Amino acid sequence: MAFFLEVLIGGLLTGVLYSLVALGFVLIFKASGVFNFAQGAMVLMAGLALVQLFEPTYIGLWHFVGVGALSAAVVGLLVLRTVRGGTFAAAKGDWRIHLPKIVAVGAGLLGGVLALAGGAKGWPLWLAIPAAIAVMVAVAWVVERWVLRPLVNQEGIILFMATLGVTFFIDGFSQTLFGSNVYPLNIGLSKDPMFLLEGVFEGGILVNKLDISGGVIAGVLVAGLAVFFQKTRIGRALRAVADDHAAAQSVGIPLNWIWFIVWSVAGVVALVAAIVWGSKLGIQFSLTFLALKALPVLILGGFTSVPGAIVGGLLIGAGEKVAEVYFPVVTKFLTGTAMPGGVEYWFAYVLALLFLLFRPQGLFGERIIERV
Amino acid sequence: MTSVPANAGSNDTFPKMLVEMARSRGAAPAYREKEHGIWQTYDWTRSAAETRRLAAGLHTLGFRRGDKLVIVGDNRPRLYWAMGAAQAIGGVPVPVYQDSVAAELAYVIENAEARFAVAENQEQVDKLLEIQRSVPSLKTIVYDDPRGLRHYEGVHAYADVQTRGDEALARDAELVSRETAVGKGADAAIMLYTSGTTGRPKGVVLSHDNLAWAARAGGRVDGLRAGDELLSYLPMAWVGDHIFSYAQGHTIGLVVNCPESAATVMTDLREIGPTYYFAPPRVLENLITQVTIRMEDAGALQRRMFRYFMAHARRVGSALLDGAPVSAADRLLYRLGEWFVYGPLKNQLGMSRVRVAYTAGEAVGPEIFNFFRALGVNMKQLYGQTEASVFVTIHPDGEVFQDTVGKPVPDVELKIADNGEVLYRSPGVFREYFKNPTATADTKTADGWVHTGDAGYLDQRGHLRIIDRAKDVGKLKDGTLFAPKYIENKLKFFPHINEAVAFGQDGDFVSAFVNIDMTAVGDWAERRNISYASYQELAARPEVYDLIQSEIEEVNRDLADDPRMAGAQIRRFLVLPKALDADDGELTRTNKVRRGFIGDRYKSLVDALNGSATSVRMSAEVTFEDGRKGLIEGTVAIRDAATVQPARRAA
Amino acid sequence: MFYREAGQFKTSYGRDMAVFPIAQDRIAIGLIVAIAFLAVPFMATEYFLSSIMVPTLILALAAIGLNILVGYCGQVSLGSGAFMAIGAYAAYNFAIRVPELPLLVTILLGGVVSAMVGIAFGIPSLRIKGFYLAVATLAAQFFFDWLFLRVGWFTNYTPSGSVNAPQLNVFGWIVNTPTEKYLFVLGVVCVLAVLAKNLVRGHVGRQWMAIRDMDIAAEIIGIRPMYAKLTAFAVSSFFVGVAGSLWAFVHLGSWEPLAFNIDRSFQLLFAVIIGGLGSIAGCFMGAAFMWILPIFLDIALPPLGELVGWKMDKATVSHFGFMIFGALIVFFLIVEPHGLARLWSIMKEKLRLWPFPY
Amino acid sequence: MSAPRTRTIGDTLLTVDRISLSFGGVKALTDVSFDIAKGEVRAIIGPNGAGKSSMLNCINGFYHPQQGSITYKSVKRSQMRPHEAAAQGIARTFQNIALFKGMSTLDNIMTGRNLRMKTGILAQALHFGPARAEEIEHRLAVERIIEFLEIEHIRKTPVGRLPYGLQKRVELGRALAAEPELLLLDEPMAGMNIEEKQDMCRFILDVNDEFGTTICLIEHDMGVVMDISDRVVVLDYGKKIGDGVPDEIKRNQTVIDAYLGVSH
Repeated sequence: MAFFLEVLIGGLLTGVLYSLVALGFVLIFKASGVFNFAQGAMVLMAGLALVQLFEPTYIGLWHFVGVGALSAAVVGLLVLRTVRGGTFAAAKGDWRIHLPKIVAVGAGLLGGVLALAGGAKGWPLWLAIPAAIAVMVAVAWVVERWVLRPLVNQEGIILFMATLGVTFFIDGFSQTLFGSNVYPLNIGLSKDPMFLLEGVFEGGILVNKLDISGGVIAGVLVAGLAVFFQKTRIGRALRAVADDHAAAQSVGIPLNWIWFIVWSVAGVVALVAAIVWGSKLGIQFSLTFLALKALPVLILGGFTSVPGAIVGGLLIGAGEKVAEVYFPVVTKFLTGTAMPGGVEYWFAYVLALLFLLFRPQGLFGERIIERV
Repeated sequence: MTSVPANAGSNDTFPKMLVEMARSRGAAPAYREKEHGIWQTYDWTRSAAETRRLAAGLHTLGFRRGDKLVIVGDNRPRLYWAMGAAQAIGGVPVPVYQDSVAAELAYVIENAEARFAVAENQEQVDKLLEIQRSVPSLKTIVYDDPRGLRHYEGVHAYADVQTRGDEALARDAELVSRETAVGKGADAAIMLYTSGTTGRPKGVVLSHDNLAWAARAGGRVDGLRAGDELLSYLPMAWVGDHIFSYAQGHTIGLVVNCPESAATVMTDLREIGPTYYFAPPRVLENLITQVTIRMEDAGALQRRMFRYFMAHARRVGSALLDGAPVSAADRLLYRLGEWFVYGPLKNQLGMSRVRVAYTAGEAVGPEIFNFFRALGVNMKQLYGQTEASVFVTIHPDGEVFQDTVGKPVPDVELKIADNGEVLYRSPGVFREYFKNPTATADTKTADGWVHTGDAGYLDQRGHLRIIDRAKDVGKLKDGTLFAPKYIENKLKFFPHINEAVAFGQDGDFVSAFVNIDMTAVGDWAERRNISYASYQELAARPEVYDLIQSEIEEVNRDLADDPRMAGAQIRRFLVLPKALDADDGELTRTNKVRRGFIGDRYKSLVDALNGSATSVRMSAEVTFEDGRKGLIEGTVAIRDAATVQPARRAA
Repeated sequence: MFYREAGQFKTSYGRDMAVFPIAQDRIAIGLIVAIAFLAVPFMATEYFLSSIMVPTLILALAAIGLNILVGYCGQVSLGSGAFMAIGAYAAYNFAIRVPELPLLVTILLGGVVSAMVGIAFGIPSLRIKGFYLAVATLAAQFFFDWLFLRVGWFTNYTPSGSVNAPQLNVFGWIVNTPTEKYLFVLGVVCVLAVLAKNLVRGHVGRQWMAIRDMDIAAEIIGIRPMYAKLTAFAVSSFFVGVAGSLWAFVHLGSWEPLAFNIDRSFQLLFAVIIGGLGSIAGCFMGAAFMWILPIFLDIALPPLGELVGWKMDKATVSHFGFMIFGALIVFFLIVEPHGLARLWSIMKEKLRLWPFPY
Repeated sequence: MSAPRTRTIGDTLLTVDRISLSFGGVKALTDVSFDIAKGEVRAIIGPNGAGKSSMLNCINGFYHPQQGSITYKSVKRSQMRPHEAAAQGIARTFQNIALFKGMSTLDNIMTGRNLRMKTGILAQALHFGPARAEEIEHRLAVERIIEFLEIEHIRKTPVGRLPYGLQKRVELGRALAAEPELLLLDEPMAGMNIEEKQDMCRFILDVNDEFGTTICLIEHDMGVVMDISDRVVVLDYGKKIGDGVPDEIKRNQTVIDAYLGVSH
């Protein structure tokens, strides 16, 4: 029993990661109807950016400087936009039309110098994380400007294929720049084992502290998102878009801006996933494949349900760990020969498939009445 | 050369020819009809069989030798068969224009004493039923397309009549062939009603011999062959369609293709790609307009290529067609143009395979005529009449001139009367106007010469040139032929000239009013930075006078080429400060110049032209578009135009 | 410009419904086929035949299969790699367990087995649509990856997990050299492509398209959705399965399950979309694009890098190629979301209308 | 000039008996009964939301009423899928055009023939013998419909490119291709101009005349309904409030209050 619980808890914490990636999917799908396969690649991107800034020794000073400059430029632009209230537009001939460029270059230089000045020591966490977020905002901007906007009004499958293209691009881009190495990320989360429920089971249940802190971080993020969606103006706008694109248009929110915001938020979610995952296994190329695992989670939870993504992730994570461990045992018990292991590889998908047959709209989805 | 069936003598009527066609080329296509999305093809055997069945069926309905069968509808194989069926049992088909209103149709039916009619569809049946009330002699109506006619009573479905025919043939297999055998070449084959410019339509009676001669003669001139493709899109009641589709179909073995509907003619033309083509000038003009409009939307490269190669084609295309010598470089360039422009263009127009194309009916502008010649389409003019079974003159290969209507077809004799009227005599000359001996005698002399009503002359090359309607042709004081419409048309071929009025009847010389074309001249003026504020101002500009003068002098050179017209060159002209307008009574509602009215109205101007003044005061009342009237006043300049000494080219 | 359609009229429905109703198209396609059979085998190098032509053709066949499902019937699948694997392993097992069977039959049986599995995995499509279905097809992908990797029976318990194709004996013709392989594959692909074209223009094809365009209306005019969808899955999987067995037997010779992993599925989906949804000819263009572009990048990138003084090692070339590839795909989707086939037909339309713009 | 429409209206083809339909508590139809006689043109009218489309959806099996029964050709049925209804000779058109956008006019109408096309997949793949003969046979049938509806010129045009009025006509063609006994038309003239409406009326009457097809249509244009229908059912808030020949309906006070009075 104790062993089962250990397996279960381990699985649940893997599930947290799945949930985080699935959450990114759901946010984007809800707001823009895009099935974003690049969410996994975004986790990789976020992780690499953070590693650059936090532990530049791994890769090299100039990468650090570059990422630092980029993030500072983005922050500069965002500050400028906030101060000037929305639009960069200015009359022709007015010098202020060049303001964004000036700010971007200036802030970029500042960021670069800041990186250089710090030498190879990297930035402190309180600076590195916002800077990594700024990098993800830049990614969101590029995707919105160069991928989504030209493809507006295309069919879903075309947009999906485009995000696959984006995935290829990000994969290729990050590996060209940073190689295929694994970069451990140590932001000070303890990896020590600890024992729980020693009173109930003999010897208690062995749990990794990191898993616990991962769960906590994810929880904080979800809470933060909830506040963002409920309390902020832009959050409410996002929810309006999810309900009805035309309605959102009519209250005067530019769709492009919505997309940019939501991709940025998905970038933040990706960064959190990268922190948790990277602390555990290091930042590496295989993070891209997290996207694949998030898909069955979405089936269970429904494409448009945030709680669904969380519950679905936990279910899948726990389920596949348990299945992995017990499948050979059970098959041996049932048929006399143990089926081979590796069930983890497909369990989530088959579970999703079965689920689809019986409850196609997912756990939290709504039933659709068709009309002619 | 030609493959006209050799034993033409024994097959002296169309029903006999049909039987012969079915025997000798039974499996070859005779008719095609675009129906249900494909070109349904009927071979000669099928055509003969369908015709026989219908003939037998009509016979059981009481149709007898000498009966008239009114046929009304679009070009359809089944309607052509109806013609054959009527002829097979000694009747005379009377095709009628399908867009005639009931009253026109009623006149024809009454005049022809027709008891039977075959109609294409509900629309025509409804017309016939209405007529039946006032013309009770019309007894039997047969319809082809049953749509909407299911509940009609007293009318017969084409298919039902054929079924009756089957039954009759089962009883008496020789029913139709016996009747066919009785027929002779001199029998009436068809009656075609000509609208005529005045009075009631007259029924022109043409015999089998008339039509067979015409069909073969035309075929021989242009080497038509069995299997040549033709799109029959002009009304069946028009003599041209009857000759090209029915008569030449039966004598030569052409394939007659019937379009799906009037709306799809262009598409159908393109699909069929006929080898033998006829189009009246207005159709050709429309085609060119469409080409121009569509090319204007093309990319810059395409447009430049089009312009460049079309200019080249205008230079050498016609010469190549005529087999005249053309330099190797020009030939090569033309080949290149064929690949990039002419070929695709002909393909778009459905003319890729055209071997012979005719245009006739009215004067065709040189721009239009030459456009098609330049592309390599063997476009020719022909001159003909219903009364002649079409063929009077035709352009022989290698002798195609835009300003003539060709040489007499073999067996046709031509003569020009003193008043300039063209008369002809040929085996194709009609028998009579039905029930109208007076009109027949007026038109056809006792020895077989037919008055065309057109004035013309034979030029040095032996080509006939038509000048005008004979009644409009006058003389100058010295007896020189003066053909105002001929001169006016020559002027109007210039894009800058919108209308022209020529004067000179019983005068010393010819003079003219010219109306400039506001768009064309305005455009011309803008490119030369000539400023103007109004039509009146533009018309008075000396530069415009220069332009018009040069064009008039060109016409004079043209006229001088011709000894009979040389004396009628334009000596003096003026440019009218106002556009001739139907609202002022200067034009007819169909935009024809009312010469007499204009002469009276602007008497002072005409007098000044006849005198020697260089300018004249005028004032005239104008009606504006909103109905208000106003006065135009001013001084109009009069210019002398250079004339050319005649007989520059010694005959 | 090349088209001379005047005079090409149709006197029967047979001619009107022909695949290539225009004579110039018939000539062009005849020429292409003739060149492919008669000229290419003698002029191309062995490398070109075995590394470019053979795989491109087989991928095109698989793309045709996938296009029937995605492009014609509107059911998105991310599991086509698995169905290639099923075809390959089924053919392999028929070959080693029933060696008497002729090779062609073995290969076709591979397709048949794949078709049956396809029907099973098509059942969810009766209830779900779009991306939900796409994820369901992923289950096939991962399940069969695992099955062939872990369950020894399928690989005849070879210790390495890698299996070898039997000798290719097509009714006595030993297919051995690259040229022979090319001709064999070309023959099979041509025949199957014709069959596919016939299906999609026949009434079953119309049923698929009706389901794709508006499934409710389709059902109301009497199309049984189950029949239409499951036939699409079956036919699609058959083509993909045959392509899989060809890929394994003819192109690879010996292979592991990795040859048919999720990347293959994505590759095929890209081939279909870049080629053009709902176009058989597009499958060939899409397959060529997907197969040849990476090879081209591999060859072209190092010298290009040298130009700007960047020495790329092999890994960098592949990563950089990936990046360019991804960017090109996005670029392509933006320029013409309906694929190369649409681009081609627009061009053809322009040529047909020449010299007019419309 | 044309002769009066002389048609035979025969026995009852379809009976709707006390049907009720609701969606999660929202009542769409309550206790509705009426019948359709063979060969007649039957109209269903009523204000928006009266349950007209739901009625058609019940008849062709798209919705399943919770109570009541439908008897078609003397067979009482309970549950039926739409494609089964189609197989029994019920065809329909839709309020919002439901054509297959990616296909040509010809192919769209050909899909209407699918119930009559029997050759197997293998034969179709070979496109030889029976499969080819079948395609050609049905193509001819479809061409007759194309001629009937006067849409020859758009035969090969993808329907997505057609103007609205023509799309409606193609949709009618697709329904006719099935050679139905009962044709359900859901607002066949919605959004059309007067000329298009006249054309559509003519086609509907011609269908009824030439093929003897029974027609049940929903229409808002009162003039059209009174002109072309033999009998009219009036629904309001899911309940039947009138049933009879057009003249009766025009005089029915309940109907005038509920509907005619409002719109006129």
